[in-house]
Amino acid sequence: MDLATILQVLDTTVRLATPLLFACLAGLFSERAGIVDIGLEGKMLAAAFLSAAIAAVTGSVWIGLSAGIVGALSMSAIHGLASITFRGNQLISGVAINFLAQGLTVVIAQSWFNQGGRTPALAGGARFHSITLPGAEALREVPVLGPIYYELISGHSILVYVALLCVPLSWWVLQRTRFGLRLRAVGENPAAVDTAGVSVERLRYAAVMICGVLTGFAGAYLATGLQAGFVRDMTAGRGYIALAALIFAKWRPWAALWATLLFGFLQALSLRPDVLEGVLRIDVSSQLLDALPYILTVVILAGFVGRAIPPRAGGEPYVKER
Amino acid sequence: MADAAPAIELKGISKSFGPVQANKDISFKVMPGTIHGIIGENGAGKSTLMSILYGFYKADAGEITIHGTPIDITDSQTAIRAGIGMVFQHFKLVPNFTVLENVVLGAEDSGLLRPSLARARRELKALAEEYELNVDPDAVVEDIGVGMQQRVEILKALYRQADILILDEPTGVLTPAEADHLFRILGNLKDQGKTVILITHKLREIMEATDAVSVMRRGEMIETVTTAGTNPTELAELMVGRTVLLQVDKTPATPGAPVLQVSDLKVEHDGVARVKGVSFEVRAGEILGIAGVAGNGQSELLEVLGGYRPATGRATVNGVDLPLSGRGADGRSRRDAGIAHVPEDRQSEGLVMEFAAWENVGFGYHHTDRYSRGTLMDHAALKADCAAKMERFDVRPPNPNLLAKNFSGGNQQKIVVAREMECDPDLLLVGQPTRGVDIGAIEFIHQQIVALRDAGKAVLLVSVELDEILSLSDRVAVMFDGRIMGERQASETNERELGLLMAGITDTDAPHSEAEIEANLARRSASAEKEA
Amino acid sequence: MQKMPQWADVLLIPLVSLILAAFFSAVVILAIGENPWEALKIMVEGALGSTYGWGYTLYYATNFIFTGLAVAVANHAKMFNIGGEGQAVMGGLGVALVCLYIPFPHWTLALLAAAATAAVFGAAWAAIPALLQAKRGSHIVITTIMFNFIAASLLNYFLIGPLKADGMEPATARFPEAARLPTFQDMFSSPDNPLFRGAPANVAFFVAILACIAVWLLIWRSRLGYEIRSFGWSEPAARYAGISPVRIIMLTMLISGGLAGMMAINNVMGEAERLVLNSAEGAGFIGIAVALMGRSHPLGVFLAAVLFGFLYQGGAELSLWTGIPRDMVVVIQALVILFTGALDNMVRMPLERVFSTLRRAPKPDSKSTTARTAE
Amino acid sequence: EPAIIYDLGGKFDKSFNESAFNGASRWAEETGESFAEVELQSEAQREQALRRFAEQGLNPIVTTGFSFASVLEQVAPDYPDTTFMIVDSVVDQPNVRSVVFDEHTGSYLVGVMAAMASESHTVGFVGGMDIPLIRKFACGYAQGVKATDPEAEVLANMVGTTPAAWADPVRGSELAQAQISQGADVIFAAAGASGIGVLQTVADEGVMGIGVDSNQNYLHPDNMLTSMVKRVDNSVYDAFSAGESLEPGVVTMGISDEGVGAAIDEYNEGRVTDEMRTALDEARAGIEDGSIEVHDYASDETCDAISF
Ligand SMILES: Nc1ncnc2c1ncn2[C@@H]1O[C@H](COP(=O)(O)OP(=O)(O)OP(=O)(O)O)[C@@H](O)[C@H]1O
Ligand SMILES: Nc1ncnc2c1ncn2[C@@H]1O[C@H](COP(=O)(O)OP(=O)(O)OP(=O)(O)O)[C@@H](O)[C@H]1O
Ligand SMILES: [Mg+2]
Ligand SMILES: [Mg+2]
Repeated sequence: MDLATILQVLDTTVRLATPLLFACLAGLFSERAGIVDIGLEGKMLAAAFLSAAIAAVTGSVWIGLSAGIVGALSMSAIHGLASITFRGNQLISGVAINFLAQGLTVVIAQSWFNQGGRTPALAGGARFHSITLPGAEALREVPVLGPIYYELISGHSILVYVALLCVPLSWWVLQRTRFGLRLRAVGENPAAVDTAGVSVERLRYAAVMICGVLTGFAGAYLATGLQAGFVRDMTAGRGYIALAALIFAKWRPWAALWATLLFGFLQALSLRPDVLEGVLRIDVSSQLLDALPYILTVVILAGFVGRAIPPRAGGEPYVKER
Repeated sequence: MADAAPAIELKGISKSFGPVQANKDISFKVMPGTIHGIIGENGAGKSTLMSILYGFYKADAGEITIHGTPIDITDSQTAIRAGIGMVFQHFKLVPNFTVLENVVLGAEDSGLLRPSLARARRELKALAEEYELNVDPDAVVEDIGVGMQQRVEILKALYRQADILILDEPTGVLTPAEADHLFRILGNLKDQGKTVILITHKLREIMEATDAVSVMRRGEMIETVTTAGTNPTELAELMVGRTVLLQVDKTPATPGAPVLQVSDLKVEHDGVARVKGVSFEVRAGEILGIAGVAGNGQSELLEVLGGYRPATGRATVNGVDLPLSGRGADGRSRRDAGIAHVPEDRQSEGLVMEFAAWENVGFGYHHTDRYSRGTLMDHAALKADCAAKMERFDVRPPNPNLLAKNFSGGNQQKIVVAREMECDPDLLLVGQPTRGVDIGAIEFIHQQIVALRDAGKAVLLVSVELDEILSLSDRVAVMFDGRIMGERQASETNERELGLLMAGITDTDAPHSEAEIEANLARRSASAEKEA
Repeated sequence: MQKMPQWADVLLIPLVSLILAAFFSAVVILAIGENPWEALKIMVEGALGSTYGWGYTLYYATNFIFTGLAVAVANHAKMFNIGGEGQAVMGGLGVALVCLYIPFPHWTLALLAAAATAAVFGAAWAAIPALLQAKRGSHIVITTIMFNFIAASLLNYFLIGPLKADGMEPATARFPEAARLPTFQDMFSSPDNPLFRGAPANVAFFVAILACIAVWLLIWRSRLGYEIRSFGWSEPAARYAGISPVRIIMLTMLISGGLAGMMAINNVMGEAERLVLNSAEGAGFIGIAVALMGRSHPLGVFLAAVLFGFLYQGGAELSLWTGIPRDMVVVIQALVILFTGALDNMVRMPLERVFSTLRRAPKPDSKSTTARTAE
Repeated sequence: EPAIIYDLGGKFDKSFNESAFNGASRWAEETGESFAEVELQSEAQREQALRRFAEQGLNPIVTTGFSFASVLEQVAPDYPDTTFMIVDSVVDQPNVRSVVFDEHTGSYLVGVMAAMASESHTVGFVGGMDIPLIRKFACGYAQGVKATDPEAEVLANMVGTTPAAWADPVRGSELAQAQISQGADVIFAAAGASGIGVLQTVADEGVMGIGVDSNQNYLHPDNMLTSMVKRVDNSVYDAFSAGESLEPGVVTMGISDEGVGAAIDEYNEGRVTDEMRTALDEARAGIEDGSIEVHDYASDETCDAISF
């Protein structure tokens, strides 16, 4: 296997990992605050649709991105209302949001654009294009490092870099700020936060809203970065994979980066039967190929990752008076 | 001082939880610069009243006046600003945070943590010196003992410049040494002009530490008296509404054949030796008390004998070997071998809190013919049995259908004790039988344990309450750092001697200073941490 | 601690929640220019207005009962089994193998054998995640998600390979006549009184009801159920009582997977009479909603499953006779889940207040403090 | 009144359902009449929709997709007065019209073009879900490529093995990337809505794409080589036009009746060289007169030109 192939696989890894990373960090904020979120999929889908729809209408991807975030935020608001204000079951609320987004996006897309639940294809300023980092062209010819910089590091859409930046930022917010301290506390023992004179509800809403913003990025990246428009169900289970990555990462930002990169890498591998066959020297059927990332995940999980202990107050509404 | 405005004045406070009225029209005053005790049975409404004062619950009716100013306490923030601090019965700490993080939580100076943490570190040092409240600011809360956790709670309040400090059953989980230390701290606080409210079930503490005491019963405030003008017997009567025996009444033991024999038992957990080879025996018709500061291996010992922690070494019951690991080392086999077990933690181990009382009454024995027919459970038998046990053990309310979590602590404990004693065991393991339980229930539980002994059963009692150990046991063994430091006849020893053994000092006849004891204890916790 | 009468809790609240869901659905239907009142009429008429409608409603309900029970049983041990989908797929594989390769003299035998095999296949598919959870602490949520994907690939492998029948379609051959389960039409219809015409509801519905009863017995009456529930509420307590966590996790997940697998006797054996790709069609996920809405109680699961059966069949009629797109049906389902499942406190809280002011009456004696009993 | 029942993919699947819908809509527009339609949501609804429409007196009733074959086999005899039509499969009943397409020959044609357009001698194929029908496309395509340029390499990938594979443009896009990085400069996408992703990437990377089912040349006017059109729309249009007098029987739509073919229109005519046109004509003639035999994967589920 040559460097170019490796770089190509890693390049795919980065692209496929990016939406997972956004969604994983989104889930991280929510779950660290004690709100379990299996509705990541739905929020991403809502954001993917709205970002593409508004970008198509306005021609500006930035307005589209904002709209996507608003879409995910409104799903978050429903989740917050159900699980914080009305202390409902967070899992049911998540399931409902997934269905709601799945149905509503297509119904609205059809009534707006009449293109079979798709948005028009985006072009020009209505989508994110890959950007070339400074010096990439110049360094391209440098052996080994040149191609790595040019192919792998440079040449992604801006949202990829935003996602990568979100990792240290999330870590910093969680570990180094007052807000992060309180947020982590509210996911472990909300009563401690409450008796310290801080509103549990406000904190949890804030977390759920951050989750909305990040899933907004995830969805917008799918529809306006990776793709040039929205297609029904285009998240294709990535919300669930992000959830798995979150557990894998034991709810920590840096680990989330590695976990999503790993998932991205496994998926990238499954796109390259030629590479696999070259390395393994066996014929892989398309079914095995398709299942491979999932099988490897289970193997890695069982073999190398220990018990994952979720935030203690996760999934439970905060109720003082029973 | 008498004519100063009361630090706290409550007027007509009422609070219901659904149909349960926890506080009924309560009015009372606390004078500034005093330590004010509150006593009452389990479920009398003490915690609820204090939680209202702290803004955790909102009262349905009533007024609160702090230092003469009426204020509307809507949340804990208001209470904190009014200078109120509270240490809850169940600590409100974030277990995986450090001490420092717990202290600054909610009282940070700015958006960034570092400066807040730095300031807190300085202040903590100052407070530690001022009030003898030493804690390692960088220790993670779940790794430190309950005594330390409590200091963290107190530090939290002081860091927020509390002027009125409420402590809800602070000594329930403390060793005598820790409790003494706490009362010295409270004394210091009082000397600084602060006001302290102390809820406790221990009348001795009320008598020693408080200036005035209020008695609650069934949601009502019965009376407030000055401590100097009352005595324990009177208080107990006010509280329970009948005369209570404050001393265990028992005859000398007549030990028979050895029932439990343990030799060279060792326990390791996460690579740390917790029990380092203990040997002892318990005979039929005697109570062996195991004393020791919490965390010296007693809990692990009980769990091993109870069947849910692996160990090496040897243990026999009536001459039959108990498997200590692998197959057969489980709670069920232990019960089949005639061992009953009242665990230290009734809420997470002894009971399933979401089960009704009748379901809990067969817990652990659910596989026996008594409670199951074939693969099905015999609900009728369980319910009948539960009703009978509730009657015999005076569980209140005697309603088998009530969920375990809806009983008060004392009554929960009675359910566990009833279950474990009524199955006619050869050996009873008891851990912390009266933690957080009111005096009426303590009296009752102690009587039951003694009755079991008198019926010729062997009892192994683990407790951090020296009082309890001394009054209940026939023989006392003291554990320190995973080893038994010495064994004494209960009638021939005293608190001082046991206290020295608990600190790992075996030459109990020589004089020892308090500093030396503390140093020894500190060394042990330091070495334990290093091992971990 | 009852804050309101039982009937209000089990009837009034779901009713009000459903009305809210219907209201918001109506808003969306209006927004896309259709008539909500007509839509409601078609749904109710189409799903409940005839034996034919019931025949479809109960057919779907049967699927959801199995997957709902599967999730519910696991819930009692605090295991979140998201893998019902994959387990149902594998159950289908088991049913297909049995029906295709064993010649049965009578459908009763075929049903018994198929049900058993489906259960074994479903259980086997749950066994690996269960074992990994019990022994390695691998989170059951991840592993069951992964196993859903793996099952789909495996099914694809069999259906375009070893089990594929002639023709373009990746599907098995039709099962032999002897493995055909009687439908409601076969059972209840007579020439002069045609009932359930063409509807796919079949004897599997009664198996599902039996499964509800069996699960009720298991959870609330059996010793194993007692152990499962105590383990679910408190693992330390279970250890103290000598209940082995490994054993409980394994047994619970095997039972759960078995139930999910048994769904195949309804959709694969009873309806399609052959195995097709994607045979579970998301019923495993609907099962999550059904179990949660049914509060993990078999009766609740049954009712929630029938509600979803109604939504599916009513939705199908909507698609057939109006211009309302099928995605609108998904929206309606979402709103029902949202209001009856997640937002039910929004209805409960004000109603509780109404009831407590209504009977600010005498002493809260021991009777009124009687909390819910274990059932 | 005629009726049409779409398969689970839905009428906007960017594939044959959508094509069928277009045919039906064209008929409705031209005649001003209306038709009944339904998009299925579950397997159980196949039989339900067929029976309900038949009982309602709708005639003819068109079903799209091979998945209806098994059900139609059973339902059709119950409604002898209704004529049914099935696309993509054969149902041997007296009142059923079965319309099948020679996807392999159509694919062969675009394969010929791909081989000629490719400069790298490497071309790609991205299928949706791994099912025999898609393999049939791939196999025909590969034969066309190999026949034209024996040196050429054909890279083939499937998006997945579940129905989600029809709607995952992101994965389609990455597969295209992977093929491009392996040197492919013409990629044939037969992947429903996932194909949107494939063609988008093809356009972004400046190579050439081939659309499927309907004419997709307009999607990326600068980068489409052609589209392998499969005129399901025409067959539906014809069926609706025939109305109740629709003839039963098996109808095979192939190259000669323009049932399948390579689309050339204003968007791609610049890229179709004269040699290509000649080659296409030769291939067409050869297939028609039997001198070129294109192997049909579905006939024996094997393919020499490519392995799966
Ligand atoms: N969070 C709650 N929800 C519902 N009811 C409660 C709650 N907390 C307390 N109660 C009720 O209030 C009554 C008083 O409880 P409280 O905790 O104040 O008693 P207590 O005097 O502190 O008892 P203990 O000595 O056991 O700590 C109880 O009998 C109970 O019925
Ligand atoms: N849901 C409830 N319904 C009725 N009473 C309740 C409920 N929850 C708690 N209680 C009551 O609250 C009181 C205090 O409960 P809490 O949880 O503080 O335990 P506790 O009695 O203080 O036990 P411990 O002393 O072990 O802490 C108990 O007397 C109990 O009767
Ligand atoms: Mg209390
Ligand atoms: Mg208490």
